[in-house]
Amino acid sequence: METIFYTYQDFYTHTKGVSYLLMIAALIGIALFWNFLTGKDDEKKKKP
Amino acid sequence: MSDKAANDAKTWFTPFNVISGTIIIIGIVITILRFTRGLGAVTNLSDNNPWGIWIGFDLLVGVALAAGGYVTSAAVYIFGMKKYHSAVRPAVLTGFLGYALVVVALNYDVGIPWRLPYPFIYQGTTSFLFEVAACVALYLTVLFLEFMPAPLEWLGLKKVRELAVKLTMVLTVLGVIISTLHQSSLGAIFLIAPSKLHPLWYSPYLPTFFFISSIIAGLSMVIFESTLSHHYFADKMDEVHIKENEGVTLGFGKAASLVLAGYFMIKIIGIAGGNNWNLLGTSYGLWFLVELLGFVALPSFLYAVGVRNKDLTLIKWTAVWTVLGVVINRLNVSLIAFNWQLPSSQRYFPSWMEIAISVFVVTVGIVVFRFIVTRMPVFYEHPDYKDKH
Amino acid sequence: MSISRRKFLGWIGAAGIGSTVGKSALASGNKHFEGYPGSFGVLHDISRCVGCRSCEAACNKVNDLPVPDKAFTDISVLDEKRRTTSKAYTVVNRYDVAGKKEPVFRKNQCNHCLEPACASVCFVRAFKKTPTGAVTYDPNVCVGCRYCMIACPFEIPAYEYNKALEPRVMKCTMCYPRISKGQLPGCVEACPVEALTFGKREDLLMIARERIRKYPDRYINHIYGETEMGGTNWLYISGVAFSDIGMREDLGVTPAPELTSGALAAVPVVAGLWPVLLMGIYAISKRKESISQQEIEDAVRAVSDKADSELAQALAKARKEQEAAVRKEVRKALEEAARSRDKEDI
Amino acid sequence: MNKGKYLLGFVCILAVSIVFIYSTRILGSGQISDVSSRSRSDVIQIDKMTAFGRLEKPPVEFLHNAHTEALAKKKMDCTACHLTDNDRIFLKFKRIKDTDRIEVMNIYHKGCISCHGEMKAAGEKAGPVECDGCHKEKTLYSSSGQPMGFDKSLHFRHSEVQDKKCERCHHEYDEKAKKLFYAKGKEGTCRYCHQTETKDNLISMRLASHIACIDCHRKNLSKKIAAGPVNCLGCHDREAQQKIKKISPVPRMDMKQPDIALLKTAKKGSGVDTMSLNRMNFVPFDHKAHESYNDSCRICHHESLKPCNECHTLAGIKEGKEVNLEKAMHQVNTGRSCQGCHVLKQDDENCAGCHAFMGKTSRTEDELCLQCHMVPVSEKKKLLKPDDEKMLATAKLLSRTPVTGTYNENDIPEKVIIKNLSNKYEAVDFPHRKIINTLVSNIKDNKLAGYFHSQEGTICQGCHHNSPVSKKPPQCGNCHGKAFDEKNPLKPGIMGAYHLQCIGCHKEMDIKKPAGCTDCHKKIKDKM
Repeated sequence: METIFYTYQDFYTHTKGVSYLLMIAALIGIALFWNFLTGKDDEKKKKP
Repeated sequence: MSDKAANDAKTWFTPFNVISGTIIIIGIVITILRFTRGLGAVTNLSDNNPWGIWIGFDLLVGVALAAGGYVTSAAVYIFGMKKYHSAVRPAVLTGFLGYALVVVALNYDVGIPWRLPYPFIYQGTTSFLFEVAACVALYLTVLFLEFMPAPLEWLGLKKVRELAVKLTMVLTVLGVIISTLHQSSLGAIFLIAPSKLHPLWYSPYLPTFFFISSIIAGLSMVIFESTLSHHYFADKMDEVHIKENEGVTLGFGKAASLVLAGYFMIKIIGIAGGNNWNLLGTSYGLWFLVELLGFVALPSFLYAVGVRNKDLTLIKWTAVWTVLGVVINRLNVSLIAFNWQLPSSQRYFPSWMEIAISVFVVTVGIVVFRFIVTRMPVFYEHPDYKDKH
Repeated sequence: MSISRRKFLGWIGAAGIGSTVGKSALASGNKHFEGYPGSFGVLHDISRCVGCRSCEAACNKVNDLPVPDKAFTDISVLDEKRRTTSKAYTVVNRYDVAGKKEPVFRKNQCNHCLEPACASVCFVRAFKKTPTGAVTYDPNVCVGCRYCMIACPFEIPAYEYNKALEPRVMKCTMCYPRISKGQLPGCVEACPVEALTFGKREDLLMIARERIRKYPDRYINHIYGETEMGGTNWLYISGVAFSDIGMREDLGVTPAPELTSGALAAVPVVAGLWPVLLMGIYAISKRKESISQQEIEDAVRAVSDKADSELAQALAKARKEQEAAVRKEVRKALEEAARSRDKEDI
Repeated sequence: MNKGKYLLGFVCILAVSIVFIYSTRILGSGQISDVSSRSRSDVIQIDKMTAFGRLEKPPVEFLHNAHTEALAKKKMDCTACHLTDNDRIFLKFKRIKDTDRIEVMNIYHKGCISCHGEMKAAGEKAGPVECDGCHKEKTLYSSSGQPMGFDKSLHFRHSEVQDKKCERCHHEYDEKAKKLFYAKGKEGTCRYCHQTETKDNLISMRLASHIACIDCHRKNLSKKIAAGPVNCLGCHDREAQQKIKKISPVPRMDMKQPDIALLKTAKKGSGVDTMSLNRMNFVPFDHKAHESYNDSCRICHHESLKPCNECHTLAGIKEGKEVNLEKAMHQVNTGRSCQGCHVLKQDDENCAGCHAFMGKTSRTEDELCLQCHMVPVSEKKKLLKPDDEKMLATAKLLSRTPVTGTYNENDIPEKVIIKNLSNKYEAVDFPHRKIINTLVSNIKDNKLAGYFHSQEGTICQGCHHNSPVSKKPPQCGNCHGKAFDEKNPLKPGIMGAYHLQCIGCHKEMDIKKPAGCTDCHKKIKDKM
């Protein structure tokens, strides 16, 4: 992170690289979280 | 050529086989030419016009018209319009084939095809083409998995099929996200060249325009393609499919009409944003108006009429017209309004071989589609899997 | 526990240092990049150029490009306007400007933008802005998508369309190999009238300003490339309007990467929020479904209950009637019996 | 049927929207009107209505001559369109002055359209009668009308025929009496009073000249005596202007002006202290000679005929627009100051070869100042009497030697062999002496040049610049070496220096030969 960027291009390549990684993480994360969120719904259905 | 075609199409001499056979043979010949003599030998591309119809049509139009997949699956699985369920599989299939063919076409256009995976190694993250590449690659997989149940049913692999079906929801959501991104990114590709694209078409809203119009294309394609299927593959369909089809046509027609209206609005806003009113008076302006009024406003209106009067034929013809409109829009942005300042002598017009390859690719698509729908449960529910979704 | 906390604090500290050292790296929001300090460039004084094409010859030689069919001493080539090609990194064009008795000559080649459009759009990072100022190209990673040619506002990159195997994008490299060895770019070295001046960009700007100041009536007061497309390492001064010698003055001062940054910034946001949105819609539609499901069941139940009760009543009634009938029959039978017994007694 | 109705409706909407969009074209900005090649010298933009605020329609492009000719055919003259009042004509169309918006507009519309209509009715070729026939979006003609100058020769011819009755044209304005009167000996050029724009009752130069000239010409014409032109082309057309008779030499205009003046920092007895009277070496000025160089007094006496230092004082005052004496005399990039005018003369083909490279700057070496500032301090300790001044000035002027000097033939190397680039070509035989001789002969008849090149080393400075004058100046290679020296980025390298100097000079002097590399650099023998 300590690198100094002289051109917008370099800086931008760097930040975009990071944000792409974050995007992948976000997509997987949200899926898992959805499962966690709705995990109990089906059980309730089964009970009665 | 035709006798060759005959040899190629060994046993059955149906007109379809003969024609497609001929086209495919020509295609193969040109393919060999392109990969042995280079792009210069088969295309009219130049240093001023580096992109021809293989990008303008095969990539931009191809992707736009393959939008049916995500539109339909979103409608059915996310917006819970179960009554359109029968439309999903054909749409997903066309989507999948569409993207597959786009990738095939790219192999022709790109200088060094075997390096197509390079973007993922040397990530040029600031390029919108990177974004597109990533999405197309990912979406192709998604569509493949989405379509999986059909072949699995065909092959009778129950277990795997169950798994595939479980994934449907996730895949759909993923599919919609990815589509949103790359459909808009295809428009965003041209944001870098404000000095080359005519101001009436260049707009900071380009990505939005492309995304919205892709929805329109998707909806219209589903209608269009279902019309064709009914014409040619009616025997392959179960009564559910046939019964639901009318509903699909009406429903999608209504949706398309609405979206077109919205698209029309933002296009106008686009002109206002660039304060390009005065340009509407020019010859390019006239062409722009043809696109805007003739291929956006008009179909939106015709769809509305069709839906109000339950006039299926009108809707179907409008669908064709709309699809044509999207094609024109993509060609405008990528070829016609691009490099508009160049003297006509330096403008690009495709060579017959470029066109032939595009036709070839489309034909291949149709043939494969035909192969699949005549074998796999696309237009009908597989007996063993009735109401299992 | 305590250890982990110390660790944690350590990270914070590191981050702090990071933020102090990595000025532009971590500074957020309004950012400004000056480009590489002391990067080289070339000042093209168009008013000096005599159109001798020595630069073209030199360029062809040092980059060992294919020999053209018309010799470089052949000035008739200037009769038509040319652009850079895969066989010529630089071309000189002649312009007959209205109100000028002498024709004006202009050399055209890659301007080596401070923020190159080609680099911004290359999805394999084949183009690179080097600290020397030169924008270089790496043919070993190039896929050949030719997006760079679409993006370049100066229409410089050319393509080897007639190569089947590994065709390359061709463009001036500011003689990167030579300048990194401390030599002059080929064209600059060859120019007989010093219409091309090689040096640090900031020096070149100074020289340009000085010339304009000293000869106000020989130059128009504009240094092309100082701000165009965010600035270029190749600079131009001229005695005639740049638009008269085929240089576009409508390119604006926005660096190429900024043209797409806005849209590109939206990408991760979409990826982040779409799932939420879609899942939400999905949940809602699903809920609608289940609710309607529920209602249907209730309705059915209600109906069936009513039906049951009616049935029961009907049955009860029937049973009563039946019993009554039976009793009646029994009594009848008993009376009969009694009556017959009485008859036998008389 | 239902659908049909819908479609019809849609088509209507479509048509309307298209119409709307095309109407935006008028509002739309950036409408590039291609400047037509057709140019006339009688184009008049009728945009008088701007006086009453924004124009509703584009201004009218009026071709005056087309109308005068058309009228002439019908035996009609100016009065057909211009009102007259005791045979004084008014320039405005069918009115004396702009009253109010509606009225003026009606005058135009009635006047133009009615006449056009009548002619149309009579089946003759007539102008338009519909709105955008006159109010056109883009202009069809570019005006080639030249400003008309009343030069010395013309002035002389007029004063001749007017038998020296200056009052016929020259006048002053009496504020109290509110009328014009003639002030003998105070005649100046019209523009001293009549500015480009009309201010209250002081009419613009345009009006003044058209009224005065055309009126007079008309009268003479009507009297059937030789008269100047009355139509646009006569004065404003380039060809016509060439045809105007010139007499030379023009006899000197007599305004009691000096033949030779002594330019001083301040006028004696003008209330300024003696200190500022004695600021600077005085300059003897050949007023008579300069009269002959220029076409009108206004070139130097741009505001009035007063001496320079009355308005341009040492410190500068309001009357002189705060332009102080130094500026007034030395400002470059203007024809008004002494040095400015002299520097402009350097653009002459014979001078530009050397001077183009020196840049236009008022700063020169100190000894050059003394070329003009000749009258040294010692001689103006005492305030001089006018006659003595004149004598002194005359003496100084006569002492000047306006002849270009140079070293004598055999001190000037005949050839210089230039061996740089000998790797590519034969060495260059540079005809050094020939060149100098040409330069000298080019300017030998030029008094100004002669005066400033009288020193023998001066002419050499054209190439041997940035080094002191001497018989043996340093050669090019002594200063110019390797190119792009970071320490001295402004100095060209040796090759650049040679080519820039030679080619540049030849270009400036418009010398066609030698052209191309091999006219100077012979191909190496063995290569041939």
